[in-house]
Amino acid sequence: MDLLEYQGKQLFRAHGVPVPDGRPAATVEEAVEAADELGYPVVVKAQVLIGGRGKAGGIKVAGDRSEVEAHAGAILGMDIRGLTVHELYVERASEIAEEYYAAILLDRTAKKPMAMLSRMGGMDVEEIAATDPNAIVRIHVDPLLGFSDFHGRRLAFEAGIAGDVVRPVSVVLAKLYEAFAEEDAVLVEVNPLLVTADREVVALDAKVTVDGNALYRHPDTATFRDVSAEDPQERMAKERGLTFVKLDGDIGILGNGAGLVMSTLDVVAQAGGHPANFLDAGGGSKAEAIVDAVEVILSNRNVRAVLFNIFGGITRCDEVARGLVTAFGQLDVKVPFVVRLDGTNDEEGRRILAEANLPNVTVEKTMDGAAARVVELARSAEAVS
Amino acid sequence: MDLLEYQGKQLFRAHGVPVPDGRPAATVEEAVEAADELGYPVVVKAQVLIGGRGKAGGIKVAGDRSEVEAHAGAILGMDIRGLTVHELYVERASEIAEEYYAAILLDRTAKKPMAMLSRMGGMDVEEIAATDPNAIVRIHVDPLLGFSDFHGRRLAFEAGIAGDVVRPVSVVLAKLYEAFAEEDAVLVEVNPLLVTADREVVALDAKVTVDGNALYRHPDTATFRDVSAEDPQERMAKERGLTFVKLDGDIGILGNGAGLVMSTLDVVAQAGGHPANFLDAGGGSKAEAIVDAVEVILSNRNVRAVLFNIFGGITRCDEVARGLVTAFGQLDVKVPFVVRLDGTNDEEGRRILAEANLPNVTVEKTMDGAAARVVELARSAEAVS
Amino acid sequence: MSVLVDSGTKLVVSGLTGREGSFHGMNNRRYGTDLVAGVTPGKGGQDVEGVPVFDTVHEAVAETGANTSMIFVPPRFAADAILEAADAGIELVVCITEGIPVHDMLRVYTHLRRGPTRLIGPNCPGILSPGKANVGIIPAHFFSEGNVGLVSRSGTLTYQIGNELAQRGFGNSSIVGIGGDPVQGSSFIEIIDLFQADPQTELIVMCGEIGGEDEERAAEHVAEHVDKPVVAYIAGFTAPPGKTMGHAGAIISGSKGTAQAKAEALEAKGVRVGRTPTEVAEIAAEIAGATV
Amino acid sequence: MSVLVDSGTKLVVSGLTGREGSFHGMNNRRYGTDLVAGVTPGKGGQDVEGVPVFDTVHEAVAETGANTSMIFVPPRFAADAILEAADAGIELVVCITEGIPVHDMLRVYTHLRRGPTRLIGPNCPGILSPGKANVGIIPAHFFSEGNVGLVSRSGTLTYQIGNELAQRGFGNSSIVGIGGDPVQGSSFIEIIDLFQADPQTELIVMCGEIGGEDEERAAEHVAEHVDKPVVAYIAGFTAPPGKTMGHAGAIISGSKGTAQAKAEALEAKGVRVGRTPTEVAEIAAEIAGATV
Repeated sequence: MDLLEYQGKQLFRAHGVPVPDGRPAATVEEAVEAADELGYPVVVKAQVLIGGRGKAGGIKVAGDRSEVEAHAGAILGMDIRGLTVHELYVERASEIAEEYYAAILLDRTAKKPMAMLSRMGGMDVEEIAATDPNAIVRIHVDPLLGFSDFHGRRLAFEAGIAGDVVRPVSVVLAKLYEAFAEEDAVLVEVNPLLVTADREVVALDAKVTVDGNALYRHPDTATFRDVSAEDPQERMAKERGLTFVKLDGDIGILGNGAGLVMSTLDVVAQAGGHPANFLDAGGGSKAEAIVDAVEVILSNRNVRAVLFNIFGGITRCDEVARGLVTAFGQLDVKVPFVVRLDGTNDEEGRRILAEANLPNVTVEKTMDGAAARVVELARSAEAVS
Repeated sequence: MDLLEYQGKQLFRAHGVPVPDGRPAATVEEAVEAADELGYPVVVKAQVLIGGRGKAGGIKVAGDRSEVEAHAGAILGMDIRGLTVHELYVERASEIAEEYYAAILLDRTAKKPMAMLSRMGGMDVEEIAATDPNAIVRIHVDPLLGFSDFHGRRLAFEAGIAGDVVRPVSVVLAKLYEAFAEEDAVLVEVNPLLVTADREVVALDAKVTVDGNALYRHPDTATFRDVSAEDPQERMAKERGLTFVKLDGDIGILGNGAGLVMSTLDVVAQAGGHPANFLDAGGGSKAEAIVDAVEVILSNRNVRAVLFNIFGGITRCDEVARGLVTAFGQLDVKVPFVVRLDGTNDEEGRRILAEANLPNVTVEKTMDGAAARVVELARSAEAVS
Repeated sequence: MSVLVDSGTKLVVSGLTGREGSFHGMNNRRYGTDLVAGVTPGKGGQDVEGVPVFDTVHEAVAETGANTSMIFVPPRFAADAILEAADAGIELVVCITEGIPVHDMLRVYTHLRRGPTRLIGPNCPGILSPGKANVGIIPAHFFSEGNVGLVSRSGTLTYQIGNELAQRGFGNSSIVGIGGDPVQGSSFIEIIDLFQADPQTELIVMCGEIGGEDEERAAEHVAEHVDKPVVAYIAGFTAPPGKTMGHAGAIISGSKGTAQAKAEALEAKGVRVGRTPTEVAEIAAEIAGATV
Repeated sequence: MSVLVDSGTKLVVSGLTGREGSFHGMNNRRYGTDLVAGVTPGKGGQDVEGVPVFDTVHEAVAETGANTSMIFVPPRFAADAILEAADAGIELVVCITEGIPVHDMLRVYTHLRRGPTRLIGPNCPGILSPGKANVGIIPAHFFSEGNVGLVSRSGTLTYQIGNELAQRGFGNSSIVGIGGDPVQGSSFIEIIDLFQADPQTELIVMCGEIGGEDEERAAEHVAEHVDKPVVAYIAGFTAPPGKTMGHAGAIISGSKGTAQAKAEALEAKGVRVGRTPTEVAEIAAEIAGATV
């Protein structure tokens, strides 16, 4: 789960990572009030989960109240690369002397946390890597031993940052690691990590991704979820416990197991089709879950045909068939369905579908055959519409 | 550094180990006030760093105010196995259903923390071990991994405690381990760990030893040192940074390095003498340290003769000799000294002593010879007195 | 022969008294797996259809000689259950539980790597050695004994591919689901090494997916250390860019973790990659025809 | 030959710019030890009498090929310095620092045991291989090359015993001070094994003291694995019962950790124990007369 800048900074504060004073604001009035409290100049920042806010006009310095009003008004409701701005963060402006880059993340390959530091902050880390790969120092940390002082020193000395801030930057790195470990984060990124004109080290931005599986340990963080920024269809799926990602095609996809669903998307694409979503009904999908899944898939008006690709293991094909029959009874289904049932109780499942004799439902035996069929049906629907 | 019961319980509370409500008290009036606040019945407990308080009459139940007055008055100032009671702890009385024994300690041999649990609490752990060695369950804990839930379950199930308290006792063990690790303790012992009539699990006693080398991380614990209970000579040594243990003989001993001092005690004992102290002036002893050491040794009126056994490594024998000369200049030394100087700058040291021509100072070349000589001098002094 | 589980497996199930644990535990027993014990704290002394239940894994091992553990406890208790099994001297832990916090797994993984216990999973379907033993939730009736070693990060996709292979007459030495979590106990390389050493295995099929770079590392490893033929499948060519890992993750290795990058890495090292499950089976049949 | 340090030792000193660090570091260099670097964060680029100083141990290793580290930093920074040396690939870390918190050492010890770095100390005088190298604070001028391997928990007592031996004509292969802290990096057994394997060493002297049960375990080990003669000394027969460890510590092993118990354990395994440093040298002379 990705956190907004101000949420990440809230975690930073709790672990002693220095950040400029700031307040979140959802309206122009709140923004002005925050700025008045903080003192001018301030920076008004769009809170959206996407990079490039600055270039898109989502970050503006305001020297007085009227500028805050103008900027807050302009940024609230702004569309930044497809996301609408619903919240602002108003922050004391800082005088910049140096900009570094710092991050702690989970390195899946080494299966260890990795700490990174670069003296070339303020630009994308990919850009730093492209400009000068040696400018990014990377150190693995033993997760049982934790972050020791020498890790911070090594990063600071090897990154070649200014000598007078080696110690405070090392301390910030240790606190970032603490936040990473204690908040169950998989990514903690600060870009830029600022040295101010007064040689204070502060985190000017905060990009934090926490592990959704560990939210039960962090009730405060769990409340951070910014539902307003989510796609309504994805929110609907999440509320029903389904793993769902919206795509831009016209073929609704349901499968059981993430790998099989990904494979189904691939096979449909190879057959010339365009998937409208990724939906994993999960292992052991029960009839109710299938009804929920059908409702979520059909809530996307672009969908012209739907493919069910089930390989029964724990999931029983008869349960899926029953769920589909129930869904057709409860919902007004107007698009054709292709259903491929294989594995546990597949014959029983196909028998249930045959007996129900649902309109517009084709049963196929193989995955490739089912993919070809659904692509064909989607094309016909397109031709008709 | 050993903590008094109420100090240990303060640490327990900070880590969520349940303890009965209680207040420390230094006077009868404070004890009564504490009891009134807590509600009757209460237990009035002598706070001394020694076992067997109960048998010695240092723990008494009081049902009302007059009993608190009587018990507090009797216990304050009481001598328990050589220690005078200066402080009390007044605690809510608990109804006892079961008494267990729990401890976390450093196992030097395995170089790991070890957790222990027994269902036979309320008696000395040696007594449990003698009665039924299998009644004490012992589990090592990996210090990098820490105490996991299964450690607590194993201890509880294998110790055969009552089934209904397996979970709360496991939780208490985890919290005791937390206290052990986070407070830099080398021993955390609870005897008895009580199950009350209401089936609540509480620590009725607390024996905590913390690592003196780690006190800088625990400023609150550092203030716990109960100077009133210490021997004044030992306190004097501690204030001067000397490692000193008082013994009951008549030969003052000074050496450099704990091993050499222990060996010196042994050699003196084999020569028929009785050491009055263990004093390690430390590696690299400087002249000032020697002056301090002489003052501490002579503050013991039993001392009839003093042995200096120095094998110079970092310690320079000339520095020791200079220190001794200075000490003789500043102090009124009435007992004979035997000085053995060997190692770094030994010739220079012996030359300094020869030139100073101190009264009553004999220089010996070997450790055995020096021991024999000082025993002889102590015997002569005894004969004279 | 086969790898990891066979007729010598003596299985203890943590969570045997739970709904899923008893369902799959008994399923495994019906398949012929030697299920010797269950563990549920506080239920020691009970039994599940005759299988004794103990309070601790240590007691289960002492009483029954269990050497393999299957974990079926909820995610917040799973790391502790794995550590308990390792502490009790279990050689192989198969963790089915999904949704374990990744920091828990970092600690568990790091600790287990320094000892003798091997972990498969978490969030995996387990291990099936057809005709010998089944430890996990793989539907065994699709698979028969044979010469293909199958290792996969995915669950149902494994069944899909296994089934495609079965339709072409292939059986399996073992099917190992290593799980799709960011921190798995065992990765492709270790299982491929087991198959390389297993006399029954003549062909290895690995089934990967987007994310991480385990497939890329496996490609390097296969080129240097494996002489048995390897066929691969990668799921996720049309998956949208991952949302969970942000940019900083991708740059660490230079790899993007995409299906395309993985397939190219494998092919560069001479490992043929099927673009659909069906194609994997076709390539396998072709290789088997050539080598047998 | 000798053990641990010799002419192949390339020494880096953490804390070389400090008073004690520079005094003893330079002392070691004058003895002939190949002192290649110092480490003091923030003083990289400086030098101490021509020895280059680096900001990190990693840099020192990369630039100078250092393989041995001596730690001379204050106690609250020592655990970090040991970990840094191990992380930088140093093979042997000799920690002189006294007063390191025992929980710091528990973590360091546990971590180092799982890797290739050997730790001697903390709170130890270091290692002297007469005629070859001196790493630490042992006053080298008392000792000459010879056939006695000396291992000790104590500092000055080591010099005392070494000196008694020297007076009877013995020299040393190496003198190893393992330190007297509750958690030492290496214990008697490991150093005795090194002496057993060292061709130059013909007689082993171990110098123990009260507390713990390392001497008892060494006795067992010597009886089973060591065929070179071993002579022991134990300090603390008249020491008052230890105050720091309470009762719970003593019962864990059944051992009281007393000098008497240790001496008896050693003698029961055929290791002769001198009751004074002088007696140790006498026994050694007797054995040498018998064996040489």
